[in-house]
Amino acid sequence: MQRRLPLMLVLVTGIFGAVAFFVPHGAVRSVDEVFRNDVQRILAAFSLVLGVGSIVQHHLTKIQRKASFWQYSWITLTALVLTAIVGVFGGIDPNRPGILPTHIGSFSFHIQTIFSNMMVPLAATMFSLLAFFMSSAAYRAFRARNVEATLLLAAAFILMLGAVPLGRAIHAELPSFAEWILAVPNTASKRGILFGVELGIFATSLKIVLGIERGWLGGGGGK
Amino acid sequence: MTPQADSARVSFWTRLQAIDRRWIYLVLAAVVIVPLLFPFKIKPKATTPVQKLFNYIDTMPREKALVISIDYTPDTRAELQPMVVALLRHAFATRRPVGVLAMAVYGLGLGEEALSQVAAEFNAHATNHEDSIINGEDYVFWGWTTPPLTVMLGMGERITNVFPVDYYGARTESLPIMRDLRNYDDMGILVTVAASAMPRSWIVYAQVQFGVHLSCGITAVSAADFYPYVNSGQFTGMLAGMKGAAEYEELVTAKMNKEGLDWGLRNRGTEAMSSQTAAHLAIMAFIIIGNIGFFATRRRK
Amino acid sequence: MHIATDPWVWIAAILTLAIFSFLYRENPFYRIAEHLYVGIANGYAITFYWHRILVPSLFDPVARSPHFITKVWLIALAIIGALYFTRFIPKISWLVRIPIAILLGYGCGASIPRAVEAELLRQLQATIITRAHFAHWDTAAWAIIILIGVITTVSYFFFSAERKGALKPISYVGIVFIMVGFGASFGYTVMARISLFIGRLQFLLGDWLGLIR
Amino acid sequence: MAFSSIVALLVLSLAPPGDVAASDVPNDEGGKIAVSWTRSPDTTVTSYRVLRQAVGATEWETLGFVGRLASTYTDDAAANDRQFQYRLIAVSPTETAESEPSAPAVATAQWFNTETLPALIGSAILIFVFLYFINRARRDRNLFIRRISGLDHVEEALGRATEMGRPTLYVPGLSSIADVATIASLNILGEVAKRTAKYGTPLIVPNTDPIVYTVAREIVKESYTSVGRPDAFNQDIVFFVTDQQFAYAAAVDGIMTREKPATNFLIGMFYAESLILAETGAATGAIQIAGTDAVAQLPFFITACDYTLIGEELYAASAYLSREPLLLGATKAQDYSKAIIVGLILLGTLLALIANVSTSRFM
Repeated sequence: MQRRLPLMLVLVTGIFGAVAFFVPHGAVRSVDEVFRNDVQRILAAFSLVLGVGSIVQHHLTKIQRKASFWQYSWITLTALVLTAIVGVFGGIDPNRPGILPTHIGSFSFHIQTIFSNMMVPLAATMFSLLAFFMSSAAYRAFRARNVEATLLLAAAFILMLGAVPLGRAIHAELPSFAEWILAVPNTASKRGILFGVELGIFATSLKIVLGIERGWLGGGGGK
Repeated sequence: MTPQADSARVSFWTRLQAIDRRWIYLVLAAVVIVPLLFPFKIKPKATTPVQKLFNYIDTMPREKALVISIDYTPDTRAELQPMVVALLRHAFATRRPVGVLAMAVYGLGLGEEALSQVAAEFNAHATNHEDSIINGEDYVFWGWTTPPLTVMLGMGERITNVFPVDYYGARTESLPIMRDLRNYDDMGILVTVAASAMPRSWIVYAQVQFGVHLSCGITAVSAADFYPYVNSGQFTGMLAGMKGAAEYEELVTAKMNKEGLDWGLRNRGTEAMSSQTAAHLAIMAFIIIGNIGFFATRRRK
Repeated sequence: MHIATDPWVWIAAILTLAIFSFLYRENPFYRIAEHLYVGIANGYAITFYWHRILVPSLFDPVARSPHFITKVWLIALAIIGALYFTRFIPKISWLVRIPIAILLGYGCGASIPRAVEAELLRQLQATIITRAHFAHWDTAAWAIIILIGVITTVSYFFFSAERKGALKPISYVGIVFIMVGFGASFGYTVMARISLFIGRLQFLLGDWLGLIR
Repeated sequence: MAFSSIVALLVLSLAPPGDVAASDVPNDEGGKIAVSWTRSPDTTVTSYRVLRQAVGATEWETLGFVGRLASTYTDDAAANDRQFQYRLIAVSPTETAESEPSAPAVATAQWFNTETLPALIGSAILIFVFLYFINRARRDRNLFIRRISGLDHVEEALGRATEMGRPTLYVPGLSSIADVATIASLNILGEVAKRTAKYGTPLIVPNTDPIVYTVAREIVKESYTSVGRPDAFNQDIVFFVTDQQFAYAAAVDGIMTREKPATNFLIGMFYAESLILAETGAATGAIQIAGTDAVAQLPFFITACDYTLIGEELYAASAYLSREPLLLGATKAQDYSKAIIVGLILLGTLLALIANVSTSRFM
């Protein structure tokens, strides 16, 4: 039962999802619309429980077991609870305030302010570290060590030169040659890879619907 | 080459290669900061995909809406936000209805930032109700919902079913703009601005079944992977990375100046081009020096 | 040089520097900022799942809908949705598979025919050379190069035959195309990473320290 | 111009639009009827008025107006399964001209959208190919897959570590057990562990995912016993480090610089931290073999490592080693599907060039 019901559900909804593409008839189309706008949306809304739940569980166990850096888990939990309270009770639209006032005097802590001044800098800076890792890897690791790497670096140089005015200075045609590399050989190789990737996605989706691939059951923790 | 000179040369290169990576970080930081403080003007020349998108939007029938889907998160804001701002300016300058939605929940705050910034820019110069930009009449911010499948297939039938309430909480049926913006048929083009594979889903779910015209603004990291879709015509042009944003800004600023809307607005993408150029040269220099060192020492081993 | 006065800009600047401090070495400031980020991101998500899905698509319709059948239908769906909570209750945690199965099944099923059309048929069709390509020399030449590139790239990833005979040169041409493609991605990736760093400096030097316009 | 035709022009006023036809709009859920006509030859016409009459009703109702250049109109408010007739009135500044009514038409809903036929055929073929090969793989484990050249490089790199008597580092990627790349990496780890057991070279396997960690430990223990060296296996070969991305990268960097492994394997799903790992490995002079399907990281691995398994090569290597029916069947099925695609491209080009068939369905 623990396995047969989910696998049967996956099969039924899978076949319905595919059939809905082929049949324009009102009967199927209206069921599909209700399924998408009600069933999918409400279940997806609750799926957040999985994401937030596993993060809270992870940090709680870390605190319980005093694992390394457990003190920092308190920061994640309090930040999560405070932001949720400010957001849920403070409301989203400034001129439709919720129960909780979102400013003390001129200092506002509205959800949009928290987003723009805390989440944006944290997320954007985390990602901009890559520029540094890139530059040191460029210096110490990117070598034309074999034919493939040499070809790759040559094409990369043409692209990078084409993107800067120096490229035009070296040769008037360099920027358009860089554009050509992107538009023709790159399109060909990426399209070839795309066929492989798409067949991989097709295989995975098919195996899940037909119950051949059962790894996702593991997510449920059951047998 | 005497043995001592040979070994001296090798030890110089090995020492040069083994320097602490934090020195390289400092060099990169300097190379980017200096041009920011003393920028040298760079006029990015529009590449074909950028020009193609600009021409398409410019010649779209007036009543067809430009729809922007914010599919990125703050991680890649620096590259993609200038694109959204330029697209909004282009649409408002040519009096086109605009619809904005977000497929990533963290895209909401970014959509709100871009819309309020550009609306304020236009309203600062507006003289009467006619040229000012009003939420609900000239643009609508539908906000976000999930899963993506519900949005992409639902917007082909009726947008108000997918977004009963807009970002600000108003009921979408009550908004005047929604009267002639019912589904994909009322859209001139939908531009998905994204850092990940969301544009692929727009093609697979929205375009295949409803034939909506699509284009995409994408981070330079994934730009090369989307060229097959530009080549096959599934995307009408494309904006790639901050360079694409700067090029589109250039075209929009030129268009606005021609229409007498020369307000000297800041173009974040273009401002970054001088630092971008300097940093490119630095990275190329790092690779070249690294490889010289590599080949110099390799012959020795 | 007029430094920002808004306390929030200072908070943003301090958080930015805390993350950059990782470049020197992993340290407590970095760890605080990283854990703060995970907490805020999830709190923000809870807000919008609540205000923009649960309220308008579940609580409002159940409270206001005139038809009793709609109320029963939505409450039934909410109960299935609530099964996600069982993930954290060991004895009955298998129940979470039911909502997962419904979402996963429909998603996979819906993607199969559509992706075949969009990714295989359309791309395949775009590779076919027609007489229209021979309108002028360059469209013809590029179409031929793309056709060769696609076929050799696909052949490189062909594993059912030894790389002997015709497959050897074809695979070699394929790897050349693949490497030029990765070179293009590499060049643009360098561009992307730098732009993100420039964006942060535009904030620090501009909005915070007011050094640039 | 004969006198009579001039008179005809004067007297007969406006020429009405001709051959009005109406038909159901196909591939929809009904409710729509397409009306078409040939425009009136007179240039003074400014617009056309479209009228509709339900068969059996008496009066005509006006649906709408279209410009003088229009020759089609879609009535999207026609109730299903009821007969309607349509008529056009050409309007010019001075007079109007009525056309003949069209034959009755009925709006119906279709059960199959003919435009999706190619997708149906394509999906059916691919489903058949995949099911066929997965079944064959279940019955015959040694379906032919060529030996990936990458595996020979794995062999050489391990030999080097043994010669120099230095450890081998194996990083199974940063993703969960559900990720295809992680499963492929664990299959290759099994093979690597057999050789390190036989040659007695120390093996280091740091992990970021608790489930992957437990699976990896079982695989390595099983490889050591299968080669007859259960004694050489100990608990600290495979260990859990942290689940934080950059903290893990920093920890592995520490291992690379302290233990100085002669060979590094970076196989699985990687994100932005791949740069740090590949760089430190290159700086310590180790031979590095990478393998991932993370397209964004492949360019870096190719330039920073000695050999890289690119995307599907990783899956094929894992199928080749594990002979597991699902992996084997999927690899074979994808091969034959690719052959079909290449065949269709060549056939399509041939047809398009010879029979001048244009494929402008979407171009």
